[in-house]
Amino acid sequence: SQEEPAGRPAPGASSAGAGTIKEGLKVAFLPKQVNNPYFDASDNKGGKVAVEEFKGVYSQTGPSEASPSAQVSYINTLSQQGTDVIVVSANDKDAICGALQEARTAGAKVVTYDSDTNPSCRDVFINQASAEGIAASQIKLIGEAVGEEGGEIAILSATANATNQNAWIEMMKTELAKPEYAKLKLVDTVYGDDDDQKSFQETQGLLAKHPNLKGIISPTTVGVAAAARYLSGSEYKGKVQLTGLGTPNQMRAYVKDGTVTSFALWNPSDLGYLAAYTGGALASGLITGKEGETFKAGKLGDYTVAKDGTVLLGDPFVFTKDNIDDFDF
Amino acid sequence: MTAVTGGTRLVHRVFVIRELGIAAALVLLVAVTVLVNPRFLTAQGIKDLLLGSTILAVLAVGQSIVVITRNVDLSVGSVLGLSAFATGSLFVANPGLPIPVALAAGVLLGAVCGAVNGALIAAARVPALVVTLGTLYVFRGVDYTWATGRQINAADMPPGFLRMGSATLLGVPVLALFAVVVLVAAGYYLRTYRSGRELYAIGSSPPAARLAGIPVGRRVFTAFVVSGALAGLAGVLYAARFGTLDANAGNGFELNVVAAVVVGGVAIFGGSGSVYGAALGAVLLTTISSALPVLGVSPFWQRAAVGALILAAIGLDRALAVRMARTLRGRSGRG
Amino acid sequence: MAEAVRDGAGSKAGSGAMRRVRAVAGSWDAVLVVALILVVAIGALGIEGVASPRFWRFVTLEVIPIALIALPMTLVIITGEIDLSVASILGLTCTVMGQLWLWGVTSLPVVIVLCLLLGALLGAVNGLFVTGFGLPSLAVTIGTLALYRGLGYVVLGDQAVADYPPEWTTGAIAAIPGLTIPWMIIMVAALAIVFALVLHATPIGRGLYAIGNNAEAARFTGIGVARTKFWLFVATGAMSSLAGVFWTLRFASARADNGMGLELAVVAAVLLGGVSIFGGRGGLLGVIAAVILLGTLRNALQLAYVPANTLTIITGSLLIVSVVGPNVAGMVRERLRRRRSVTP
Amino acid sequence: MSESPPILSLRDVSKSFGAVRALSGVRLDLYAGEAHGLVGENGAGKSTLVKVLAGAHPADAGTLTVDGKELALSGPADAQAAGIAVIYQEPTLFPDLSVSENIFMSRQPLRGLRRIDAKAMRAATSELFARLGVGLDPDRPARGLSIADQQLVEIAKALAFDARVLVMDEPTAALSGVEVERLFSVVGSLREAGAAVLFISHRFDEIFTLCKRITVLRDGRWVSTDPATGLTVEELVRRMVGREVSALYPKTAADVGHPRLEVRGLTRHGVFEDVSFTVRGGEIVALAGLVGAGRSEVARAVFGVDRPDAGEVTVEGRTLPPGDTAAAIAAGLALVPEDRRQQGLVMELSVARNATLTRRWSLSRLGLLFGGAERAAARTWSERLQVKTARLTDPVSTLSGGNQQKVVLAKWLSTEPRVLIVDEPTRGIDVGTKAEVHRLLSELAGQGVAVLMISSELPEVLGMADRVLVMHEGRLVADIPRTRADEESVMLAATGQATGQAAGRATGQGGTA
Ligand SMILES: Nc1ncnc2c1ncn2[C@@H]1O[C@H](COP(=O)(O)OP(=O)(O)OP(=O)(O)O)[C@@H](O)[C@H]1O
Ligand SMILES: Nc1ncnc2c1ncn2[C@@H]1O[C@H](COP(=O)(O)OP(=O)(O)OP(=O)(O)O)[C@@H](O)[C@H]1O
Ligand SMILES: [Mg+2]
Ligand SMILES: [Mg+2]
Repeated sequence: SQEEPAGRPAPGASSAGAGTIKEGLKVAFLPKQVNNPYFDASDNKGGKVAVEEFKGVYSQTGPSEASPSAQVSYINTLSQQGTDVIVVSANDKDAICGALQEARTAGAKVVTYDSDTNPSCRDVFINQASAEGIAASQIKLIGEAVGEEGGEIAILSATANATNQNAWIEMMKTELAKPEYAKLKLVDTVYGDDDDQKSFQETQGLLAKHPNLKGIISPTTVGVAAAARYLSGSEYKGKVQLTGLGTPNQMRAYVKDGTVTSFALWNPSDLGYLAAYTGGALASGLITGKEGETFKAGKLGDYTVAKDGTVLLGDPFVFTKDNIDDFDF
Repeated sequence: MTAVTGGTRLVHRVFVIRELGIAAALVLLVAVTVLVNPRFLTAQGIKDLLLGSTILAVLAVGQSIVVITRNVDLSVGSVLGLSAFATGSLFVANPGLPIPVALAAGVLLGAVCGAVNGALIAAARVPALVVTLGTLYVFRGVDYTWATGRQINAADMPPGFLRMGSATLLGVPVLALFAVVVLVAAGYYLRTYRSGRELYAIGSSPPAARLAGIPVGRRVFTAFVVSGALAGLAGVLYAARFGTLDANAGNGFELNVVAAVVVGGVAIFGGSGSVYGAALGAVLLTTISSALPVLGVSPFWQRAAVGALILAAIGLDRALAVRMARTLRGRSGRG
Repeated sequence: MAEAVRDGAGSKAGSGAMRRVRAVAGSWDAVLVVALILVVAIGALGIEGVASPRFWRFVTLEVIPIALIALPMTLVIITGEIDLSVASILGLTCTVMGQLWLWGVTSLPVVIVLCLLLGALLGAVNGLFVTGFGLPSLAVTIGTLALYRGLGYVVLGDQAVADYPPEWTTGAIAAIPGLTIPWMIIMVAALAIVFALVLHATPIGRGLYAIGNNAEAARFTGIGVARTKFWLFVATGAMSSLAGVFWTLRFASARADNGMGLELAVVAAVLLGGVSIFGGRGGLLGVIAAVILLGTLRNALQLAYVPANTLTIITGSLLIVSVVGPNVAGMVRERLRRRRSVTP
Repeated sequence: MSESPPILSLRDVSKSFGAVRALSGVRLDLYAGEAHGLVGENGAGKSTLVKVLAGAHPADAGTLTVDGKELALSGPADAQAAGIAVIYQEPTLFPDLSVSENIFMSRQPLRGLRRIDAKAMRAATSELFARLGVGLDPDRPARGLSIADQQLVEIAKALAFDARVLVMDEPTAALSGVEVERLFSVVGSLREAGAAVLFISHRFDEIFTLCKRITVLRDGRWVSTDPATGLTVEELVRRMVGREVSALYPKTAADVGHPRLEVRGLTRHGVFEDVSFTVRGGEIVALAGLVGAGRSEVARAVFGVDRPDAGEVTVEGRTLPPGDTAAAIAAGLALVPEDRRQQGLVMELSVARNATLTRRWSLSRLGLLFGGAERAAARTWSERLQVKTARLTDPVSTLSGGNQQKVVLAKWLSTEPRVLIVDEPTRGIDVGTKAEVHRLLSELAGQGVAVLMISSELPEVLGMADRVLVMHEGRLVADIPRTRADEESVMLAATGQATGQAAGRATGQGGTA
């Protein structure tokens, strides 16, 4: 029961390289942690569909807490089980490297998604959206929400160590330096640790600390939901704007009650779907992860491997009051 | 006999002092924060503080009842998570469910979890720390298995329920009223009922309690049921307050709760302390973590500051206790 | 040594309930060892991969940091204290190690010595609060759990240091020549023997049991209760730092959140090993068996496609069974005995 | 022999702990309005019998009848409901709770809505204390009470019951003459009100003063029950021990040598002030005083368990660092503390380990210490002191009270101290072993050891000491040589009076020597 966000680009021009994905491939998804709704959507609602399409054997496994060491243990297990494709979202871009290398030596193909490792440790990284794209859209959304006169804004991030978050925050700073955003002033960055309550408290702290705050960007699904909830139940509702990366189901209530005008996200199921196909293509020898190779990812169409072995899913999709009811994830 | 009145006053003053120390630390912290940023104490600020403390305070009340009997309940975080998710699931399954029913269900589920703990501990006479560390994993595992990555969102729960999470009554948040009622009831019970005093006796000396004919097993069992039920209640309050639920709700809470109880002057080896102190400890800890961002402490320093302040708080409490013991030695004893 | 272990657990005869508990607790080591053998045997027969050398390499690598911390933790818990700050000490050590590298300290021995000193210092702070100010260790180390982890963030912030030379990182996990097992296990085994000897066959060890059972009587016997506990915290700090050094090198990544939550895993292993949380009872043989058992079970079940959530439940249940099992068995035995003695 | 039927009677009671038969086929009848003495060697099963009566231990076999009705006790609550109040051998207080709560736990006076009436409880406590002549503040916590004060609170607790059967397991072991007399008068009035009393003591004078009938236990078996009037101490001892015991206080004169222990100006504010004395080699110096006079506190400070506020302790000319027990032991000091359970022993450890804990360094080879060496060393001393235990590897908690005391003695005597401080060394020790302990102390003095003996038993003080130091309210008030020491002079100093009125009280402590 899911629909695809519209407006997804189809990069590959002509049909991808010849040949099809082998049947019976063992494809294992290893998210940052199981029990996380985001990864539930990407793996069990996206990856699984893809693997079943090319008649592989799908599995999802992983630790119940998001720690790199626990992930290493699962990588070792997967490699011993003779998995053909490991699709992993890294809790630490370096810490799981050694284990991934050992797995590759044992014959597995490694695809990273959502959160990358060092390029040397995997074959391909499925980038949900380019850092530039995310940063640009986040700044654009907050700029629109805050309005003409601009003002102070702050960022509520996930953990201080989250690689992707930190990359986006850097890009956002670059973006803010552009003249059209001269009136927006980034005054603070705080970390909610992807913990609901902590994010909630940090939002509270931001508002108390910066009386003139006009907007908050929270480029993490946990953070943006917590911030929205705080704002919607406080006197700041409507006075302080909020945007970020969130799922439509989490944010629906706050978009409807006016706390949030717009926010962005890619479709996590598509991310998992694409990752599965990429893995299949790698394991079948259709691609090797070199720049310029193309392949077909089922219903998503054709994709091209870009620099550093990355495949870009597309630009983030913007959700507003008008389109949010078209989605359920 | 003449020494009695003086001694009475001394002992009473001493009991008051124990909670005053924490209260003083709290006032000091708030004062400093307000000096730096007056917005910390606006109506909204106070409301946030009270709301933020509520869940921890409810858990701390339950925990201190258990700690007073020389036990500990490490599973409260997992019970909270289970109950919160259950509440959410109930609303998803029956959208029209009246709020009191959900409350009762959450409390009941918590009580059942507490009963599992209590039965294992009281019947098999095994250390609570080990059993509840075990059930911490088991309950959380059950929660994980049940939720399997599902999430329950604000939109799935009735607006009335969520409004309860931020509504106020005469300026006091409704959720905080729950905590106050729980606190006063528990405090009054522990002080004025035989079975309440027996909990202190059990914690003070378990073998002596057995010889005194106190039904130790039954009392300890009850303490765990109460702690579980309060954790269940906290789960429902959590659902109302946070609106978004997945299997991780309350993960890692146990150490915060124990810290609140200890900071609040409840002796970790049982027998002394009060639920009021524990609740104050919860408010103090919450205030610390809310005040640090407001004070502009760098996010990288915040965690360290929390640790340092916990140490300072228990150190202060200890200093007061030592001073009290010294007074006692000098002034009391045989008349 | 086996005899010493049993004596430490006070195996034979006792009073009523306590006696039953102890009679069984004495043999708990044996139960664990048998359980370990069973797990290995059943795993090797029933789960593909358990019999392979690679499996044991992975298990060993995983078990080393927990074992390193569990050794001193056993002693601490036997004296009736607890140290919950170990994982934070590990994490802080990782960040300091990273910072040293950033500062250009390129001699591994120097780094290790500095880290061990740091760990000893952090442990000394715990020890000072516990023995000097007389605060309960549970409370103190919940405080330093937050403090040390926080200091880790102060040191490295959101950075990760990962550009260690490969000789360091591969050296740490290199196998014993001709085997797949990492050489570090030899060091861990040596340390385990040292700790076991200290606990079970030295005057110091006798003192530890005395302190854990009755600190006041120990004081009246001239045992420096405060001093002993202080040094145990120092040792725990240093061992946690050693685990931190290993952690950094094994994962080739120094970050502030390394080893988060490890403290409960260590405490769980020690308790499963038959050490009484109230102090005074338990031994190292059981703890070591428990550490290996947990590591093996977890990896074997993972191989058998058991999901993480179920593993969580199994870990918890094991802990419960480890205390409830012997007690219930003892009660049943006592009831049978009483029935026998009444009937004739 | 008897008139009305007994209030309480036990028939064929047996109780085993594992292989140890603590009681087998014991019988006992308690009658209204009379006190019944129970005597026996250490480990004879007296306390076990008490615990069976109290419902604390389930009996393996036998019946308990109260008022002709057979009762099955499933716990202490049942015994209490049947009107049986018990004072256990070891105090069972709640240290964190106030003294009055300790006394009324689970039986607090109530007001409306079943709430506790704290005022009434406090008043009742004051009244009880007045009856017993105890000056404790009802609101003070029980923590920090001396053993004697704890014992007094226990007595108040039992009295508060208004019980029909009052069972007292060595209630006087920690008390001195004055308190004992008060206790006896209170027990007397209870008896007149129709209660039955079971009284256990190793002091025969007390047994004969109080009891109408006396039951003797030996090795867990009932030996005899006879009216006290027809019995003599010698006969009782013979029945208890199964042989003759001679010379109860065999003090032999020893040459007094040079000063070994010198204490100067020792002070702990609020506890004791300016205590100075000297103990020479070969000398047994007794430290006498009423309960709470501060004697044990002085011993603790001398031994370095507590750090004194002022003053110094010198052993053989060398000044000890304050508050350092290890240094005191190294200098040749040993302290047998008054509270064996809290201070003397590690209850969960084996007899062997406890007995050798003080010598763990000297017994080790190359830093390693093995069980064999400990057991061998422990065996010598436990045989010498006749410790009754099945195995040396049994936890010391399974021993009877008196046998535990012997293990404490063994633990310290085996260190071959030069200065031995013994605090109530024979508390709870039976008559046969007591003689052995006294002989040991004499012998040690003979070998040149300086012995400081704290004792609340006046006959013991007078019988053993070369010199008697007397403390009163934290101060040393008298130093009486053996020749001039008698009950009157010691008690006068101890009660802080000049002449006259104290003499009568002191005689309650008539010795058995
Ligand atoms: N809980 C127990 N477990 C095992 N053995 C025990 C236990 N309690 C008592 N015993 C044993 O039972 C026997 C009787 O002990 P009990 O304490 O009744 O002696 P007692 O007559 O009170 O001696 P004392 O005069 O020394 O107090 C002793 O051999 C003792 O070792
Ligand atoms: N830890 C403590 N805290 C407070 N008061 C104490 C403590 N220990 C003892 N006291 C009090 O100090 C006084 C001296 O006690 P101490 O035990 O030295 O007396 P004693 O002469 O040895 O008598 P006893 O026969 O009771 O042993 C008593 O009033 C006692 O209640
Ligand atoms: Mg006895
Ligand atoms: Mg004394």
